[in-house]
Amino acid sequence: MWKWLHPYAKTEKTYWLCQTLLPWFSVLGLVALITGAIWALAFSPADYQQGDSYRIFHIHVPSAILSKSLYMGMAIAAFVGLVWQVKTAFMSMMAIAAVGAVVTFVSLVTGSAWGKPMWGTWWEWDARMTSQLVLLFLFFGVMSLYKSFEDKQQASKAAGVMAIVGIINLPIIHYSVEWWNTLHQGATLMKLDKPSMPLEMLLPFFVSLVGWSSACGAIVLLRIQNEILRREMKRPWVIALAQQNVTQSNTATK
Amino acid sequence: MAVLSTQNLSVIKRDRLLFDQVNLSVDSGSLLYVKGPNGAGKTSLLRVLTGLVEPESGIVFYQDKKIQKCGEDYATNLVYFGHKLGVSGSLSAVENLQYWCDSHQVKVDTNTIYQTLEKLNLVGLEDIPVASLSAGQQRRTALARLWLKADAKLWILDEPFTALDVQGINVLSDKLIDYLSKGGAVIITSHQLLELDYPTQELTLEYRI
Amino acid sequence: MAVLSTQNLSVIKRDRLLFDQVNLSVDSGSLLYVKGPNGAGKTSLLRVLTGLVEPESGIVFYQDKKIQKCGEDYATNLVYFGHKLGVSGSLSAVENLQYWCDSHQVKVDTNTIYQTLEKLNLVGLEDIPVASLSAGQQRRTALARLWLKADAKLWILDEPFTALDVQGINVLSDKLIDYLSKGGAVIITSHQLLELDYPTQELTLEYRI
Amino acid sequence: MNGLGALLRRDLSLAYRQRAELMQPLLFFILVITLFPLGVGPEPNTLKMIGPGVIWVAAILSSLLGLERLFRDDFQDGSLEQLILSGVPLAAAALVKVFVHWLTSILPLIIISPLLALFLHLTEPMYWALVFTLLIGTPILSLIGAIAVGLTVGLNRGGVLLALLLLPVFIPLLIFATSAVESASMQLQYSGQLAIIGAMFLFSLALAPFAIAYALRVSQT
Amino acid sequence: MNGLGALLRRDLSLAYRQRAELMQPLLFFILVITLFPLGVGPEPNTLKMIGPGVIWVAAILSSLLGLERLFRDDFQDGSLEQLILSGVPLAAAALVKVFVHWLTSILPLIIISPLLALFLHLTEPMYWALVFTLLIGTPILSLIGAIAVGLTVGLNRGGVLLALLLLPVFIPLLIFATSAVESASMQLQYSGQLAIIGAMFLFSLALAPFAIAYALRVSQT
Ligand code: HEM
Ligand SMILES: Nc1ncnc2c1ncn2[C@@H]1O[C@H](COP(=O)(O)OP(=O)(O)OP(=O)(O)O)[C@@H](O)[C@H]1O
Ligand SMILES: Nc1ncnc2c1ncn2[C@@H]1O[C@H](COP(=O)(O)OP(=O)(O)OP(=O)(O)O)[C@@H](O)[C@H]1O
Ligand SMILES: [Mg+2]
Ligand SMILES: [Mg+2]
Repeated sequence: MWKWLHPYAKTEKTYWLCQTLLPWFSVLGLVALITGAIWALAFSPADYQQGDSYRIFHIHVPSAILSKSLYMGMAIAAFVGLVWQVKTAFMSMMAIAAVGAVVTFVSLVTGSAWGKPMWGTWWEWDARMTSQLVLLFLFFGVMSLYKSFEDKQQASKAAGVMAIVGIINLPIIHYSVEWWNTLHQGATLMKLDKPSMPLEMLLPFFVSLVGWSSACGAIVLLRIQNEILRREMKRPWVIALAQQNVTQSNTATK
Repeated sequence: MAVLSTQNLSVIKRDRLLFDQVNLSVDSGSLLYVKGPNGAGKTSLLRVLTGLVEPESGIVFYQDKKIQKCGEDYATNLVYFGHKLGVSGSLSAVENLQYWCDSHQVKVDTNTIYQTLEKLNLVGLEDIPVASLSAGQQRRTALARLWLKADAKLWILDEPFTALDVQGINVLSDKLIDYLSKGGAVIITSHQLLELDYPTQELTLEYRI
Repeated sequence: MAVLSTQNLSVIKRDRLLFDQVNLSVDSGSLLYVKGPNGAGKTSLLRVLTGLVEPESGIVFYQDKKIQKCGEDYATNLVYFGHKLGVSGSLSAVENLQYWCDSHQVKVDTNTIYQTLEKLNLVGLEDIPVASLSAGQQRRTALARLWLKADAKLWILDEPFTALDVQGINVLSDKLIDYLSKGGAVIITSHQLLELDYPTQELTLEYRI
Repeated sequence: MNGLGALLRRDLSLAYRQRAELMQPLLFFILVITLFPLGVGPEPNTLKMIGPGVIWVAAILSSLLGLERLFRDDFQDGSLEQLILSGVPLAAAALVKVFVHWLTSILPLIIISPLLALFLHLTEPMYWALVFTLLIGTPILSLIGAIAVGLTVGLNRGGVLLALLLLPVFIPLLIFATSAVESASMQLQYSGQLAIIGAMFLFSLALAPFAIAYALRVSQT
Repeated sequence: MNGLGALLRRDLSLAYRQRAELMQPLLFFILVITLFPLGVGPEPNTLKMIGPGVIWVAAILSSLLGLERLFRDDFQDGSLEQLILSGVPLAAAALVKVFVHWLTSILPLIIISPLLALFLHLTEPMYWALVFTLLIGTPILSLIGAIAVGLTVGLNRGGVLLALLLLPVFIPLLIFATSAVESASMQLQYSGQLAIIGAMFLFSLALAPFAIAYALRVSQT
């Protein structure tokens, strides 16, 4: 593990790794998102019960699932940072936090918008909704804890502990529907046996899930790069990079 | 073998480099006097030496072993006396010291504690809450640890003379010399001129803006 | 007319008589140095003089008037600097001083505050939370009040030299002499030898058991 | 006057600096109101019935939560003794401090209470009655609570006293407030209850500041 | 071991010294539960229905109240840095401190809860279910809460974080606990719910001390 991780503890290496991964993620994300959206909105059949409003599904569910994965990713980054003292892991943690918060927010809003036609209410104290809201708060909590320390090293450590402890919320979100029989629908996709959904609804869903994941991946990579540049502003390699960019854009304008 | 030594220590606070490349080494029986103006980083250095704070870079060795690796061994051989006294105001001096000794694996009986407090001129005040002692008396209470854990190999003292009266300063100075001559090592800061009758190694930190 | 005088002051703490029959009188331009070992009752005396604490018996007069009767008059002419600094850690030095001046009816503008802090070697630290300054720097912040309220008639200072480095002690000593020679009155305690080049009145309290 | 203004500004900016801590009563309030439906069951009728009681109890508890901090920091760092020596009338200064506390840690509760009332399925007239009673009633809590906090700031043991002093105030307050909301739910007048709460408010406004100032002076001995 | 024993003794005697402050959560708890019937109306059936939820919510809130003090004094007077330097395993020391906190400020709540259950017209099986869930469930709150308190002890602003970290624990805890009491009220088995709460307890008991110790170390930087 350490052997593999070690080179990426150096910020410069990580920067270039992000740089190589970025185009793949961006292109895949863009293509999948566009195909998924067109497929889901125009071609996939309407639900026999819910009519067209079910199409929110294609945003709601990918964002809901992704929000949990992002949290997990953040917590893993925190764990790596805490155990192996890897600075770049903490940077990734903070890069994921903001993206995760946005995605969680999207899932809440779409869920809420879906709830209005389906259940006749925007909000209910359903255990899943509440725990998903808590997930949003946890993302905010990690970010605000990080902000409230002067010393960024200390801040990363504290925020990391918080991120790891917050993992308890993930199983709660997943199982809340079983524990508490209320409005929200039980697992239909994430079941071990056959998913109870027609294939022509399922396929566009998977395409949009891939799209969402890659797009978020791309944004996270960008944010990591940004953070590295900001922290290492005075390091020679960053200065060299900046000068190179300037000369390039100069030659481009000429 | 040095009791405590460091290798290229540097510490950053608020993006300001307080010091870097500090290499020091304290042997048994020697006294290191850390000097410097307010805000130079003396307290920060001492806290790094105790292991409470991680330095930005560099290593601290206790008997040629990294302090992170020493575990309890370093703890049982160290007394740190900082700006904060580490006594709780609602407990009495005796209670505070008894607890401190027990938690630091120092075996003492109550009698010894009373005798120590007597040496420090706290007769009659042993059993009242520390919060209702005067400033100097509170510091004396905390300083009693030096008497109780005199077999530690290293004392790290951050401004131990603050708030003490002349008699208190004398008692403490005598204790320091006694401890040093028995082979203890001391790292100390003080804004009051250190007038110990003992060879003194000095380390001066500068205030960098 | 004495700036401050007392008549048969006595103070009891925990059934112990700290002192009794203290009669003192401080004139404009004179310096009273209250001496005594730890726990003698210096802080207790000073707090009685400010009016924060009621004495067991006896009276404190400000310009021949009981301080309880003076109302704001005494407050506007007094600076008290005690063991506790009276600055809040989450505000910056400038904010703390600005508030202090406003609440004490001292008119200053922000520039003056910055200049004062510069004199006290706090350049660059004016706008960060006081809690993240070093021990000595925090005390310097609180001491800046003496520069800002130099037209007060009386300063009561409880161990103002604590935690200051040599340069800080010099700056403060110079300020004290300057203030005294302009007609101010000072009551001070210090365990560090007071080496002011100024005629000094002394009051020694004993430690009674 | 200048001194009081400075105190007001300083306390506000301290509150802003420690805004994370300020969020505490608010979050606590939200917490209570979130937890209740989860604990009691989400049945709209039950919620509607217990709603006003829950919100009032939650408001009382949240206001207790921040109260202890009212003079504690100032006492510990010595700002309190400097304030006493500043010549600013202490009763007025106490009033300013209580006001800032109310403004920063209780007013937000009242402001978000419509949202929470929605969650608990209160009707609109009930909601207005709730807001009015909270607006007039909560300052009483702050004022009386501050006396207890002042008395014990030096002793570092406010708990019991706080509760003992507050209990006789809470009970009538709670009874009148919930009865006002009940009247509102039945479309009845509730100005009588409001008037009584208002009288309690004026009474405590007139006397509490002096009691607080005295308590603070005693803490210095 | 000796060190831990000393810590236990010292924290207990500190708690005894500050017993007035310790009474606070207890009084608070009683306050909530007596105020409820006043605020909600004294109808026995309603009370019985909402009773377990109310007691659990009240217990959660009261335990929050004292938690912030858990490491604050020790941090401020420097006892914490001496503890870290003492060589006592910090995770074990953290566990001892949490245990003392639970013992002195939460156990009393559980002890008086039969009395309060009476006020709320709970039946005996319901009461036992309540006590069991409280006994196993409240230590979880203390353990997880202590992490948040440790993380922010240097910042002097624990509130928000405390609530945030605790919410995800509250929700399942509350759901299982109230469902256990409900089962009890219908004379059904509730060992399933107890088992889940017990598992949560063991899990947090195993991991929380290390997180707390780490948080405390970070606070020294
Ligand atoms: C604000 C309201 C809502 C929130 C916070 C919310 C939250 C979530 C979350 C967190 C998931 C992911 C669960 C997991 O991965 O285990 C999810 C999945 C899902 N949601 Fe929602 N939701 C809301 C409203 C709705 C509504 C109104 C509907 C439709 C009636 C709906 C239908 C679904 C479906 C079908 C899934 C996929 C279930 C699965 O296979 O696991 N949600 N929701
Ligand atoms: N918690 C903190 N956060 C940010 N900066 C700090 C913190 N503590 C200290 N500093 C900064 O580090 C510098 C060194 O502080 P330190 O306490 O080590 O000084 P010192 O040499 O002990 O001074 P003194 O003689 O006044 O005790 C100070 O300039 C201070 O501004
Ligand atoms: N709050 C209090 N309650 C009870 N006794 C007190 C209190 N404060 C001080 N004392 C007692 O009064 C005596 C005098 O205390 P005081 O603080 O006045 O001493 P001091 O001369 O200022 O000492 P130092 O030089 O240490 O500052 C002390 O012996 C102390 O025990
Ligand atoms: Mg220092
Ligand atoms: Mg004194």
